[in-house]
Order: sequence, then C-alpha cells, then structure tokens
Amino acid sequence: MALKTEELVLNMGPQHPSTHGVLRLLVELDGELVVNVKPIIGYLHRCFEKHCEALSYNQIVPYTDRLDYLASMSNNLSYVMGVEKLMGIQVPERVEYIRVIMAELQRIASHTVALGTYGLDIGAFTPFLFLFRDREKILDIFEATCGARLLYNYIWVGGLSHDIPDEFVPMVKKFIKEFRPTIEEVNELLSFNKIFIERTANIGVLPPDTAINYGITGPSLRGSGIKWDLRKNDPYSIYDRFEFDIPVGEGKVGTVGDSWDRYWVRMLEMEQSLRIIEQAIDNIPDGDVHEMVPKRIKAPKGNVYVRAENPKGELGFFILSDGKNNPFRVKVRPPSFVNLSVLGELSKGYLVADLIAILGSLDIVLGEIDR
Amino acid sequence: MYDLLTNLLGNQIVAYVIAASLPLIFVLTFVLFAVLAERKVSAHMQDRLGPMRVGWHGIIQTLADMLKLLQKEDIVPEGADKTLFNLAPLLTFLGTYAAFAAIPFAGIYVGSSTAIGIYYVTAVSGLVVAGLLLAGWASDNKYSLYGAMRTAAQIVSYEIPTAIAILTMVMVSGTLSLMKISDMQTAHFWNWWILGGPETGIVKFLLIPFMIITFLIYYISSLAEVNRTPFDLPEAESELVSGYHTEYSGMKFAFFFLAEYANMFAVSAIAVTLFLGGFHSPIGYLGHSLGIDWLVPVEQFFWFTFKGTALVFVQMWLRWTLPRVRVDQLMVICWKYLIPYAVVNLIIVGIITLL
Amino acid sequence: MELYDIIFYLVALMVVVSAAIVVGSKNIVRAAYSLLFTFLGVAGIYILLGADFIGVTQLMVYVGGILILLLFGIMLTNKVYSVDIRRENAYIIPSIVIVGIFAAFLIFVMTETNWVTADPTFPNTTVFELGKTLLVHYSIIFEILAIVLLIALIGAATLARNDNKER
Amino acid sequence: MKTPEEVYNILKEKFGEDVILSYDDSQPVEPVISVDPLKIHEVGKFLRDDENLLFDSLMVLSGVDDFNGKKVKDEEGNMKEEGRTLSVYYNLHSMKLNHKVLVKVSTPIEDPKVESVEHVWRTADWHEREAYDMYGIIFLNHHDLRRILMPDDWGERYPLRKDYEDPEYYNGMKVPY
Repeated sequence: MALKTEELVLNMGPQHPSTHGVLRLLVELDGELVVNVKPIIGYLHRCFEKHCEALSYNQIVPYTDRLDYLASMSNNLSYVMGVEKLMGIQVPERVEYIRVIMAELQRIASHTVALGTYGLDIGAFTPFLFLFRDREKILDIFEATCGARLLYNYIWVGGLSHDIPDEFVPMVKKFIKEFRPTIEEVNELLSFNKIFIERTANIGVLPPDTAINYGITGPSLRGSGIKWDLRKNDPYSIYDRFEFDIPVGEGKVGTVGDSWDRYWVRMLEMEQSLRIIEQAIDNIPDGDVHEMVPKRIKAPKGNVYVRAENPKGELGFFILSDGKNNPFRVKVRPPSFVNLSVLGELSKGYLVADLIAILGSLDIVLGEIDR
Repeated sequence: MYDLLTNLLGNQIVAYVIAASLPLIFVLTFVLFAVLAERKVSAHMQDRLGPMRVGWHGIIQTLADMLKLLQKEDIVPEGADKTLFNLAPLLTFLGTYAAFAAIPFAGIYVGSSTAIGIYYVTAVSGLVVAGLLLAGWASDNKYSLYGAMRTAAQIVSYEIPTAIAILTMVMVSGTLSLMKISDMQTAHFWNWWILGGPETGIVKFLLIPFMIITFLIYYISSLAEVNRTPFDLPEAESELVSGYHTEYSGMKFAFFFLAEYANMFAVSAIAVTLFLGGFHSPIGYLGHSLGIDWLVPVEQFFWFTFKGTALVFVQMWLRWTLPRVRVDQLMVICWKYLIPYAVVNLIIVGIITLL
Repeated sequence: MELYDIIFYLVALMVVVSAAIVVGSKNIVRAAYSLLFTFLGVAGIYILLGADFIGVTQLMVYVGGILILLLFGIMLTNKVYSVDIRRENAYIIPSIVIVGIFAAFLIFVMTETNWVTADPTFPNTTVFELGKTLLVHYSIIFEILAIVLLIALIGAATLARNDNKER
Repeated sequence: MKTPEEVYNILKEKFGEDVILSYDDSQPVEPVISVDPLKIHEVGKFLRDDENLLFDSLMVLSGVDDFNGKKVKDEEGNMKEEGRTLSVYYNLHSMKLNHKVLVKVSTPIEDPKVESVEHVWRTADWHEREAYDMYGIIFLNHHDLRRILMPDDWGERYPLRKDYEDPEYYNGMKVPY
C-alpha cells in the first residue's frame, strides 16, 4: 500500500537561532529527513563592491572590516596585500611581523567563535562561554593596539595605522599561557564527549574531490583530509619563516571529512596559530610602521588577484585598476560564500538536527556572504 | 491531613481547599527559587556571576522577571486556534500540579495518601503530553508542531522505562502507596531502597547493585520526561527555536515555565520517595532525641525538599555540561537500551526477592 | 447536599457538557480535547464510586494512551496548516432517532430495575482484591488476553515493516 | 608548473585562434588570456582535465562592466553607444601543479551571453548567479540562474553596471531618500 505523502517545506530563517545570521534556508522535509535545502542569501547585502568603485583605495579598508566581521584583521591584510602588489610596495619587516601576529590572533578569535557556536548548535552551552572568555582577551589586546574591539581598520596600505603599544608583547605572552588550558578544557568538555561525537561523526561527509570541485577552502577543506593551506602552499607575507603544521581531518572518530573532522581541524589550528605567534612575538624588529604608507594611492592600470588564508578559508580580492584614484572593479571571493554553496549537496538525506550540525561545521559569516 | 485540618478548622470544605492549595504555595516558591538557582548554577559553571543586580546577588531576579512577564502583551498568533491556544498552558500545568497531590512532603503533609499513589502520579503526568501537544498544534507554527510531536513521542516512549523502574520498586516494596514506601525507609540511610531497603542479610546485598541500576534508569528516563538536556529536543533552541512554546509570551509562557520547573521537582520527588528514603531523615530526628514532637514534621519537610532539590541540582548540572542528543538517538537510547535493561533488571530483582 | 454530592454533580456536568462538545464540534481537534475532559470526568466518577484503581487506569489508558494516539493521528494525517480540520455532521435526524430509542431503553431499565444498594462504606483499597481476582480466579483469561494483544502488536509491526520494504 | 604564456600556447595549439582570441601581458601583474565566450566551457574542461594543466580550482569568477563604449552618431543624428562589452574573468589555479592563469571572456552588452562553466567547476554556480545578478550576464546552460543577492523582484536592473541608476520606486517605496 502506497500512501500519498507530501513534503513539508520548512522555512528556516532569516530569523533563526542557528543560521548564524540572516540566512534563510528553504528546507524540504520528509518527516524529519532533509530532502532538499536551498540557501537564500542577500538579506545583509550592503553593496560593498559598488561602494568600492566610488571610494579611494585607502577608504576601502574600513569597509573590508565589515566583510567577515569576526576576522577583520585578516580581511584588512588580504585587501591591503592586493593593493601593495598592484603598486609594488615592499613593507618593512616590523610591519610584516605585526601583521602576522595580528592575523594569527584573529584566527584564534574567529575559531573560538566558530567552535563555541558549534557547541551551541549541538546544545552544549558551557564551552561557548569558556571560549568567549578567552576571545575577550584577544579583543583586549586589539583594543590596546588600535582602540577598536571588532572593526579595527588597523592594517593600512604600506603599513599600519598605529604602532603596537608597550604592553602588547607581555599581553600576548600572557594570553598564550592562559589559552592552552582552555583548549584542554574544551577538549574534555566537548570534543571527546560521547554525545557530541555521536552527533557530529559521520554526519555531512564531504569527499575530497567534491570539496575541491566546489572550491571549498580553509578548515572545511582540510577537514576532508587535503593538506592545503595558503600560508604554506602559496606563502604570502612572511609565513614561510615560521614552523607550523597543517592539521587535516583524519577520521579520528568517524569518516574523513565529517563534521567532527572540520571541528577538530579548527581546534588543532588554534594550537598552530599559538606556535606561530610564539615564534614571531620575540623577533619583532624595530622600525617605523608608517615608513611606506603612500600619501596618495594611485595604482597603475592592471589587474591583480590576491588571496590569503582567512580563518574561514581563502579570502581573495580581484582588483581591476584603470589608473585612477578609485579602483575600477573590486570583486571579493568570500570563503563563506563558496563554502555555503555546498550545503545543499552536503545535507541531503540527513535529519533536520544534522542540517544544523552541518551548517555549523561549515562556519559561515553572513557579513561576507552577502557583502 | 484532612483529618488534622478538619479538626483544626471544623469545616470539611475549607480543609479540602487548604489541602489542595498547600502544594501550590510550595510549587510557586520552589519555582521562584529554582529559576534563580538554574541561572546561578549555569553562571558559576561558566565562569560568570549570573544575575547580580536585583537584590543581594540577584536574589529577587525571578520576581522581577515574573513582574515583567505579567506586564507583557498577550500575543495570540493570527492563525492560531484561540481557545485551545489559551487552554494549553493551563492543561500542562494541571497535569504537573495534579501529580503533587499524591507526593508526601512529610508525615503529615501529603495531599492525598491514597493507596495507589505512585500509579496515580504516573497516570496524571500523561496529561502534560496532551497539554504540550495542544500547545504545539494550536500555535499554528511548524516549529511548534515539530516540537510538540517530538515531545509527545519522547514522553510516551520514556514513560515505558520509567514505568518499568517504578514497577520494580512496587514489586520489592509490595505497595503502590507512596506513604508506605516512605515509611519502609525510615530510621537510617541504609534503609533506603537504593541501598537494599529494609531487607536483611544476603538479599539486601544482592539487591544493592540492581537497585542502583533501577534508580539510574528511572533518573535518566525522568530527565527525558521533563525535557531536560541531553533530552531537551522538544525545545531544542538551535533546531526548533523553542519548540512548542515558540509562540507563547507573557503569562502563558510563564505557565509553561512554571510547569517545567514544577515537573522537574515532581520527578525528583518521586525518585526521592522511591529510592532515597522519602521524607525520612537519613540520620535520625532531632525532634525525637530532644522530645519536641512538632519538630519532626519540620525536619521531615526539610529532608524531603533537600533531597529533591539535590536531584534538581543534578538535572541542572547535566544540562549545562552535556550537548543534546539527536531525535533518532533519543529513541535508540530508550528502546534499545533503557527498556531491555529495565525489563531484565525487573526479572532479576523479582528472582532476588523470591529468595 | 453534602460535599460528595456537589463533587458528583460537578463531575457529571463536566462529562455531559464535554461529551456534547465532542459530538457537536466541527473542529476535530477541539472534539478530541473535549474527549479528554470526558475521560477525566469519567475517571472522577469512578473514583467517587470508590473504584480508585479503575479511575486511575481510565486516566492512564485513555488519556495517556488512546487520546494521545488519536491526537497524533489527527495531527499527522491531516493538512494541519492552511486548511482547517473540519468535518460535517451528517445524518443528524437518523442519529437523533437511534439515540432517542436507546436513551428511552436506558431510562426504562434504570427506572424498572430493582437496584441492589451497596454498603455505603468505601472499601479501603481495591487494588488487592482486584489483583487477586485477576491473577487467581481469572488468570487463564487474563493470560489469553495478554497473548491476543501481543499477537495484535506483532501483526501491526509486521504490516508496517512490509510497507517499508516495498518502498 | 607552467607560466601563463605556456598555457596560452598550449590552448592556442589545441583550440586555434578562433577560440583563443588574444594574450595580453601589457599589464604589470597578471597577463590575461581572452577566450570566446561561447566556447569557454570547452576550454575550461580542457584546462581542468589536461594533465599538463590540471586547473582544478576556480579561485574566483568576476563579472566586470568594461564601460568601453564609444559614442557614435547614428544616421538620424542621435548619440548612441557602441562596442561596450561585459567581461567575465576566471582566476584559475592548479592545486596539484601550483600555477595560475587568468582567463577572460567578453560579450557585447546588448546580448550578454556566456557559456556556463558550472559543470566544470561547481564553484562557478553561485559566482555566475552573482554575475547575472549584478551585470545581467546570461550564463547559458546554468541549471538555476536566479538572482542571488538582490531581491527576486528587482526587475531588469543590474546594479554593478557603471551606468546604473537607482529606481524611483521599489514595491511602492520611494528609493532615493
């Protein structure tokens, strides 16, 4: 006997606790089984690319802060590198060191949010607050450096907006010392919790070839077992001077490329970031951070695509210049935008609860998806 | 209790009314306390302070919240069935509150010392399901309906291991009366049923491990029955927003809240009565040794609330530690683990009692 | 009128009114919830008659089991969004006739029978006697009933399972 | 590892001058290979699968309004824009061989049609939708070409075109404020 059944269309979002912003998911359900997911985006569209065409190269920097607002430093860095490449500016050593430290601190800060909210998605509240407690310390360091806690506008073309304060180095060292126990704590409380593993292992398995074809980058790609990190594979800034490992998903508790692997890669990456900071913090050379900042930026005619390993993946800026004061065209390649496009493929055949787990493991930020 | 009140007041009806409303006073004070406790417990587990502004260490925060909820606009969704929408919170609270009628708080403080107390409590808690299902349906919201469906499926399923665990206790104690079960465990804590009860000799020692298993089965399934983490799927915030009470606001929401916390205490109270000596003191009564008779019920009441609150605290502790299981895993835990274990446990305990 | 009578009439009123709503309501969910109150009232009457065990069993089986199942069925099989769940009351006149005949018969029986008045003191508890009756005097029937129910359950499970395989 | 020039030569050999239009390395940073917009999916497939190239990752796909139209007078003396094109830039990278190349297609603005490379690199799916959304470039054989960032009812207006002007009203709401 075949009963006529109808799929239920559940409209998840744009206001929903676990869509990580104003994302709307049109979910077709058969019972609680996901048949199809259609992400609908654009609720946070703020015309970033259109704005860029009307702003000078310098004025764009604060707008890049607002792309991935959890990793503003890294956004600044990526954009600024593009302009510098276009103009052929070589920045001083001191600036490079500070930029790397900032970017790695930002990576930790972003991962704490990703991991904490992932715990929230699964229903564990406490690790979230543990991780946020330590994120506050990073924000305090940033605040001491440039006065802002979220949107820094710190890395400028050719240099930095401020030099680091005297207490910067001790603050970072203190943070490193205090952060390692937190990682242990969260591992005990969440990573190897039986329920957490049951919820995330073997859920949303992303095979390596699908991941590459979809252009997935960052921890989500490494979760599928591909050793690919722009800091190593396409080194920029001074990353080639530091020793660190690229953690990849190994299927420790399930299949390679499942949600737990993506989670675990982020967990391990924080440790690697700490290593980089440790190597950099004692070797910051003296110098002037404003040395190379040009008075007026007039990029030569041409195009450049520059990318950097953001906490969420490869953030790229494709800049077309026609030799005037404003860029002719700025196209952003936001990592979350590309990573989110795989969601529909990834979550077919799982339960609604798994959909949340998969979405959380991709770690998206709507600020850069909608731009 | 009626006899006492009837003698005291000389009027049967007044006595009934007072007897019926005494647990309400308890429930209300308990909820006021428990909501604050939950926030404080969670806060201290997470390196925070929790509410600190209203009163000393935020002690009257819940009262302030209550006042806020009272003032809120009463919103009924446009597509909702208004009558049923309004009925649902009442029905939910009714089911919870009815259970309090048979819970013995102290030797003299029990709504009804009926001979089938535990059976009655199990039966009326079924009303809660009807209330939640109604809330989900009447809200005219897909999240609410999903939440309600999950609640109903979850509670109905977990009633089975709960019932089997209770059945085990009924079998060893030989009575359905909560009062009698309490009285069996009088005097000292080694008379608690979790430690073999008033049995003696080899039977007692054989019983202890299986009694502990029974207790664990009961406690785990009671967690699911009151929708607490790790079984809080019906209101799973990250998936279903808030489940069945998504659409409720103001006082009606407060009723669900009240019912939830009252329910937490109700299941803990049953656990205390069945396994942990009920209202009896684990170390003997001060009132007896001093010769002050009126002190004994006070002590009994203290011990009962103390034990019950301790179990509620464990529920909070679990909530802020564990993630949430998935809906199919929830069913697996119930049907593949708890029920078979409970049945086997029941048979073994049966054999032991025959010895 | 004593307290007992007041409670009896209140409960009886509840049963009659809610049963009327069950029959008359066009909204099937409302009807189902009225049925809940009918069950509650019937349980109340049982308890008033001193049959506490039967009363609670009424709650357990009908409210906790059958009613929930009923609601589940209604909520899952119907289009619960967009379309209202309503049904029309057909055959009003024939049903009134049949119910009327039946009611007349019942009233006749009630008035004509020579009722044996029971001892007004309540038995202390019915559980013990009930258990003894069921498991001593009628143990074979009790067991056979249990097996019949088990067969029905297995049968239902088997049917549902075959359905799944075909898909 | 191949330089863009070598890639250009390989492509020219394989597809000929009709498809591979030009090679421009006059600009300071990255040279551009221009390709016929209606053959880009074949070129893309070749770029991805050829064992000397293996461009397995499409880093970014950007639509651009070249805004290169020339004002000309038609027969009746009215000013008319001619020769304006929309372009699509494909930044390709090979994860295995670690080389990059920039491919470009241009299409006239009056009838902007480009073959979709969505089936070659799934990354292109949303990027192409965005290019359609912002520039009105039609990607042929795209399975789901809808607006992505702008509202569905935004109409025949493509905001990133250089001559875009805000509409007076949107859904009855006055837009310029």
